[in-house]
Amino acid sequence: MEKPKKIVQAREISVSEFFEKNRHLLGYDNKIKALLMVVKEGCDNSLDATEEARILPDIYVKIEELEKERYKIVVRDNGPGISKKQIPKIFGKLLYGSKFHKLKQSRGQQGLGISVGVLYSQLTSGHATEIVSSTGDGKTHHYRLKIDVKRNEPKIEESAVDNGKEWHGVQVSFICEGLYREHKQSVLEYLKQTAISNPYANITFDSPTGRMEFRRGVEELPKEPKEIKPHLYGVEVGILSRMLHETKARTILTFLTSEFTRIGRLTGSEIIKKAGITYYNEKAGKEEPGFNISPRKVTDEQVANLIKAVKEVKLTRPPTDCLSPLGEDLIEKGLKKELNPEFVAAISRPPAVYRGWPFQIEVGIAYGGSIEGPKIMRLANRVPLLYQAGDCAITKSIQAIDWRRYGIESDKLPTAPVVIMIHMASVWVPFTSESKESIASYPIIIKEIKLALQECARKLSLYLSGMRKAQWQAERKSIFERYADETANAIHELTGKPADAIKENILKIVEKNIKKIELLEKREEALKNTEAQKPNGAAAEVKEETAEAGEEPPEEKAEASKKEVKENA
Amino acid sequence: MEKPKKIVQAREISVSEFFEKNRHLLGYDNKIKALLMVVKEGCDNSLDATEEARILPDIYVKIEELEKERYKIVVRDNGPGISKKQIPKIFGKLLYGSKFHKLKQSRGQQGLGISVGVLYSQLTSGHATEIVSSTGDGKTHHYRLKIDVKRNEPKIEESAVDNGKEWHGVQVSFICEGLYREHKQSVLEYLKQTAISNPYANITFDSPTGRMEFRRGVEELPKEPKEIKPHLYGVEVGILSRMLHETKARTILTFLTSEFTRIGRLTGSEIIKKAGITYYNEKAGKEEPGFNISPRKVTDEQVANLIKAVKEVKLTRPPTDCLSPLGEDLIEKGLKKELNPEFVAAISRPPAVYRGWPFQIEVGIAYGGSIEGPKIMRLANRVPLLYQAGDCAITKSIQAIDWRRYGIESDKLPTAPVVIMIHMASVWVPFTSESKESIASYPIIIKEIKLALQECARKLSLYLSGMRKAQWQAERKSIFERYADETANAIHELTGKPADAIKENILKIVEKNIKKIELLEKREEALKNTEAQKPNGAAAEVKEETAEAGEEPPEEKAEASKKEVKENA
Amino acid sequence: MPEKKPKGDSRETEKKLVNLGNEVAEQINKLKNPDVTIPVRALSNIFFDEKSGLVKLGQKVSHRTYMNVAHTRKFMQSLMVAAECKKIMNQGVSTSIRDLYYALKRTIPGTQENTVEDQSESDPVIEDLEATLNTLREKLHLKADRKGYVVGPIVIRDTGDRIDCSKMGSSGWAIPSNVEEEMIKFEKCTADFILVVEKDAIWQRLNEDKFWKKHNCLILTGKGQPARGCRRLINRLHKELKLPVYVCCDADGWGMYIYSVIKQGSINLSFLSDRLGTPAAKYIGLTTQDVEKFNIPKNVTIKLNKGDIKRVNEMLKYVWFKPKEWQEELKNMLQVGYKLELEALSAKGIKFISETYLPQKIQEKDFLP
Amino acid sequence: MPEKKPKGDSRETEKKLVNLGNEVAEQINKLKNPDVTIPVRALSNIFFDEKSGLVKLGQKVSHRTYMNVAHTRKFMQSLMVAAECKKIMNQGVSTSIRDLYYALKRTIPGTQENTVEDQSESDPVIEDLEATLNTLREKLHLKADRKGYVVGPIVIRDTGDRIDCSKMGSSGWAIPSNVEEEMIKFEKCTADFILVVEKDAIWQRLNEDKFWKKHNCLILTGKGQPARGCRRLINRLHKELKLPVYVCCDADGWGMYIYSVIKQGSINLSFLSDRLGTPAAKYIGLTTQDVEKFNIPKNVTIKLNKGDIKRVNEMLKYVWFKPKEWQEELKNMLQVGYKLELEALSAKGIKFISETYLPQKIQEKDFLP
Repeated sequence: MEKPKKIVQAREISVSEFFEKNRHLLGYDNKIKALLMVVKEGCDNSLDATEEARILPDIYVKIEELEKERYKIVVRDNGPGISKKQIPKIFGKLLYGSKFHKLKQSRGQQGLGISVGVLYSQLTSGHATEIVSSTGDGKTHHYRLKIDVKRNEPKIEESAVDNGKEWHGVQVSFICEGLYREHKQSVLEYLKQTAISNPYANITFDSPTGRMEFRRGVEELPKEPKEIKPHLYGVEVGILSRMLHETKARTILTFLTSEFTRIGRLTGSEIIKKAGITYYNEKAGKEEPGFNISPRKVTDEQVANLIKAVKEVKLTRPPTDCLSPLGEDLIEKGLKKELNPEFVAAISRPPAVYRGWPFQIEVGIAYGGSIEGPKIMRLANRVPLLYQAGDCAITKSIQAIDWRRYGIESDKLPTAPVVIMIHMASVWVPFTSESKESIASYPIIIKEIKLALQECARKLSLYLSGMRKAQWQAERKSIFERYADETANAIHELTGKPADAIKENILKIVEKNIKKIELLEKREEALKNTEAQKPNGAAAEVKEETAEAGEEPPEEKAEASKKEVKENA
Repeated sequence: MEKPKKIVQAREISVSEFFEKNRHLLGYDNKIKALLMVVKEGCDNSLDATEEARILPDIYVKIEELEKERYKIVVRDNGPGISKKQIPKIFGKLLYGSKFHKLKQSRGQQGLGISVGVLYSQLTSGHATEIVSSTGDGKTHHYRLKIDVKRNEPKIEESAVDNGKEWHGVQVSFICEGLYREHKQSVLEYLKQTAISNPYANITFDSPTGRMEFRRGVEELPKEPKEIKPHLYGVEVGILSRMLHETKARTILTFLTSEFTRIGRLTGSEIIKKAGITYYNEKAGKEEPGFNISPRKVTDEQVANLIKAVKEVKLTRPPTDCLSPLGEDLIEKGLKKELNPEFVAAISRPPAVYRGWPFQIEVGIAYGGSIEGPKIMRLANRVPLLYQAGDCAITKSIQAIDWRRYGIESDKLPTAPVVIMIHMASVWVPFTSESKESIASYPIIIKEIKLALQECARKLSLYLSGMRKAQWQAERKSIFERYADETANAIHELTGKPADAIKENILKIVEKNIKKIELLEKREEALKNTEAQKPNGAAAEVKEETAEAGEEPPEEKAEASKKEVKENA
Repeated sequence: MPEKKPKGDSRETEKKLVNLGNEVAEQINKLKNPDVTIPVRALSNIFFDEKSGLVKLGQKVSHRTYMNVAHTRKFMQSLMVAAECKKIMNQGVSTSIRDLYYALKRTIPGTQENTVEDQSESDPVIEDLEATLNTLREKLHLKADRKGYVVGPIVIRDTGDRIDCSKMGSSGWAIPSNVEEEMIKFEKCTADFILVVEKDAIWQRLNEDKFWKKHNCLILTGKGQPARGCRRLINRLHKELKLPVYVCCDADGWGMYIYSVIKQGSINLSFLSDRLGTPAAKYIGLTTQDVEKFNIPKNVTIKLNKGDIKRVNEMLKYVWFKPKEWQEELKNMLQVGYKLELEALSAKGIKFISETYLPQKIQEKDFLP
Repeated sequence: MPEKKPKGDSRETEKKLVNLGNEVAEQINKLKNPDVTIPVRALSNIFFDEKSGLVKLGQKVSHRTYMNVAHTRKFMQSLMVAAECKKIMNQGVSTSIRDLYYALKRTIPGTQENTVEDQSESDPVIEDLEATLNTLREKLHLKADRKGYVVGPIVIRDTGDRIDCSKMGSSGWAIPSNVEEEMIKFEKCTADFILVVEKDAIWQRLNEDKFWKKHNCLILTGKGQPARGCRRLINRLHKELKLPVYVCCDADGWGMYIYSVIKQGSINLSFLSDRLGTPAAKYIGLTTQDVEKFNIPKNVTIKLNKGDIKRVNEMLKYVWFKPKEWQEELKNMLQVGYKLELEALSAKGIKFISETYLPQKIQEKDFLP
């Protein structure tokens, strides 16, 4: 037998090393986009922090060109600040964050954003990042730090404290390579859209081309999202198994009711029974449901059975106070404030669930006025998504709507002067890639977006047809009057009767009849509307395509059945 | 002043946790694709291992449906095996691998592939993965293991050794959720394309629908790729700075010549001079170039200057023995073996460089015969890419070619019965996402692909026009003969002369003249070809578009200047 | 210009116009929404009257009212056309429908709109008026296009001029657009029958060969689809002189359609079928069955295309092609899969049609009904 | 059928055909690639002969040879057309070009191909033959389409029949396709000039108003673009009877093109300009300048579209529109941005054209050259 020559030799790779080599995965694929990413991560963190602390956000952003393709970027907020101890890890370590293990809606999720900005800066400029922070206790902390890539740990180059300043918040300054542009995928566009979707924020932007200010439009923050426990539906075998080993609960039943949301003792017992988990009750001399078995003693097979049992039991939707939608009012105000449109409509859908995560879709449509071309604004947890529109569930949903049915010109996407803003709020937004630029096409997500779009489109359609109707009525009257002259002349020529008298009479006939006609029309329309609305809407809304071959749509069915149940956990 | 309510609390996230939650980033977005990903990672590893050990690969793949949507997957090879000590880490730890820190062409790169398969299995089925391996020393190691997600470490559930078997290689068995299909993005298609691009491999596939065998077509492995050092062009500030601190070299000059490829003492000195790194020679009483300064003493500013200096110096291309292209011969054999076409052409481009990494483009075109529809096969380091064709540099390049100019029917993409295979070999393939399905659109990559496609298309075009020409010559003779009869009759009617004699003479004239015409044509064509080739080719090839707004094409210019230089390092 | 009172027939037509005006004026006077009743000329109101053998208009009418936004403009135009016709008649002249269009066209004050935008707007209004008043446009002093020639032993008097159609050289007598009795009178005719040929080239061939002399007949061509004047002339010649009518067309859907229009009238002008159709007409040829009968070479036939096949299948269902001879011919056409034109007979020799084909057909009375 | 020898003029034409056959036969006999010389009829070989005022064919010739794959089929067809014409002439008959097409059509043995596939293949071959032999198709016994009518004080003899064009009622004398002297002779004419009108509707209007009687003229219409017969008739009437020719067309590119064809001949038949063109013709109207002159309402004008503007700009460059009057008119058309049709004059009253417009134009000699 032939003897092989070599044997694989391997070693560990740090996550910093990995992303240093793969920074395009995080959105740093070119110099223009890199600037956007750094600003975006900074602003997202600032908005998250201020909102969580219930402070109306004042955000300051500055981009300064130091030399060709080298920029200084500053992002400052009036948030709660970061404690001295946490600063190095938050900025100097990848995959370190406050939001990953929580089920709560926020802009950041992975603990990857701002530290990758630090990594990118040191990689392209060699410079450390400067952080200034105060929690409002009178002390202000200054840091200059880099990341030790091999170990994925912060490397502090300088730190200092000064006292007595009446300020709280965070200011971060990066020096990095980049290219400043103002096209539709730029920092400027990101800030514009952010101002629309966060109308309670003040944003000041010192760009290389001058200062821009986006003024606060409302004085109230949206409601604060609550942290929630996971929902049992959508939990997978491996995770459940791990949770069983880590729980502090003493019995399976208490494990289910305490670790998951919306599981009461009734539902919990039902699941255990359906899963066939029993113990031999010697007193009774028979097998009985194993409600009190220790979580650590559940076998792999029983875990699998639990998962199957969950699918057979009707579960209540997860609570939705973990979500913080913008709300229809805020959406309308945001759109009005920045776009000055002629018409605005907004819809917040009720929360829905994909893979056990609650989410909520909101849509705003602004039409006419100062709006010129059509534009689509995609938002995830209030963050504008500027790249990879083609892959996104939002784009696919918009394309699936027959806009012309609503009287809106379109060629797959609308071509009328309309801005469509779609917001997905969720404790966990399923992005298609780590650069967080497009939402994965789960059927239930597409369905929700389409329902919201259709409702908004109907509102716009009513507005447009009302406009058209008023125009039409005026037009109609003028038609009747317009032809009176020639008609009267012709009758005169045929009969010799005076043309003036004939014309006068025709105009009288017009006045008399036009009122009758309008009344009749109103009655007919009312009748038509009540008939048409139901079957029409339903037919269009239920139709749905799976976005890619082989994608499983399990949530949809579960969703439907869950809607029918009410249970108090 | 208002006092903020909360302060950020954060903690570390393990890379396993991260990818557990984000498995769609690694290609596991649906059940059909999950099966493909597991098989692919297994086969890629097997092919890498056998080739590295210079063994002709025998790969066995089995997919067995255990119950609805639950499968057992087995991948076995005849490679060198993995040592007992390495097995747990390679399969039970994410970001652990042999290839990340090496600059050498291989299928796997990140140390993420196979261990994510293990993670996916335990997550969806709760089952551990079974590994059997022997290095050929008579001992066979058996492992059953999972991943401890919180710590990103292997969790061994069972291990054993048995003796005396004459076998070396690795066999991995997964149990996981999935869905088996045989469409164009399936396991079957992946194996078909793998058989074409690795014609020296024997592949046996036991699928749920029966056994398929892809026989070896050639008995020789491609040449073995060499490991190389990084190329100075494309190294960024942060990396250079880190390397300076870690090197064992005592002076900057030896640092440059020993840590980088193709830097001789001459070039190294030039770079240092251009960077303005000097020391004060007290003896000479003046500033002199700091060739001997310790790498650790280089300041941040000097690092930046070094990077700038590199751009001003002409560097030789990196060595290309780190690449292992398939070669034109192997491509043609692979295409012929599996497709039975009427015509095949292949081109291996000379190596080129993007961001300092060498890469090489190869294209094969197969036409007619048993080929039915048009098909594009994208390969990166011999691995078929089945998803995300739209984003891929390869697709964009194909669309940028005017196929009709080459006589190939097309509508953006070719519509003729043609299979186009494009292979990118590189020490580091720039994928657009971690699921490794599409190649990033660097201008130099697109340019190279287009050049290769054009050359192949020209060959096919010559073949097609030759075919057409032969047809045409036969057609022409028949035209001259076809009209003789009626012409003779008409002359007869006009003149009264016998039609038969006239017709006979016309046919004589045809015979006499047709030979003259063909000779003349050949001479003309030869003349035309030599004239046309140059300007035509150049014009079409140089034209290039950047794929996305804002993408910088720095390599292109560098590339052009580098081509002119010869230097021996 | 002093108005000349129209005489006789014209006076009657003028009265109809004035009545229309009076009706409308009266409604307006009562402040009623004015309304003109118009026979529906759509296919739904057309039927084949088996008794007369004519395509006729049914009883359905539509109401064109002023207070319907889809009608108002047409309402005005109808009255304008009526008024203009009256004016022309009073002047004792006639005019073309294009002239009428221009005469009506003016800009409505205060708008960018014209009373009529182009001729395709005024032409249907004229047809509506003909149907409403049950009159001919010729009687409204409107001239249609003219086409077609006649040769043969007939003497005609046209506005006083005597025209002998057997002495018209190579060109024949050109059929005017108005052949009503007030214009055209038949003074003398010795012919035995009328031969109507679809194409002028065939007419010229037959005239050159003096076919009409040899066979004592009138030869008439409408140069393709015959104009109203030509159809009306056939109708009058048949009715007044009792001459049999034989029609000779291409063996294709178009040729057979022309035959059906000459015989039964057309859908579009169904309200005039009495005056334009000649149900006694017979079809002398060409048929696809003639290919075998006369041994015509196959290469001068033309393959049926999809449109042809669809057309023939429609024709199979028409009432007026229901006679079994026509069903046979149409089915034969589908079966052999070709059509052919009259000129195809030239493949058998230039004079084949006049010396062999037509004489044989006439002698054997080999006609389709 | 016994061959009748053609006489006179026909004999000469037949000789040309036989010569063509002999030339080709001789080349073939010498095993030379046979070659027929044909005058180039493309624009590149057309020039405006200022002296005669005619569009004429230049000296360029092309060679149609058998051993050129692009020519072979046409070469065969040319000889087939020549042979067929000889046959027809020998029979003493004439035929239409459509008949000729059918007479030539047959399937080439062993192929699916026909000698001619459709008429658009044989028609240009006929024109080539006319040019090559320097003869008229009428002399080859081929008939073109016929169109057009004449009315007025002229007596014509057509193949023996005497036709008085002042006694032709409402229809006038229809112009036959062949008006060569062997067919048509002018017996008596008392007219002072010829008025050629583009449209039949205008012709009918003028005939109804007896314009020709009042102004002692012939009125002739070609019904749009005049056919060869009509153009040849104008040419002969002018040449032989010395009558001035006034042309009346629409004020648009098409109308002015029709005028130019009547006057200078056409590009396509430039080799026949001598016989078809009448350089002495003058343009009586309509012009856009008439709109102001006669106070024609603007709403009956038609806005120039892009194609019109392009066309007028081309016309500005043609040699035959170089006279300053034409340049003025064309520039005026561009400037006012509209065109208009003769019917537009009806907006001023039905008889405006016959009672005001034309009389005034003629009296003031308000012509364009």
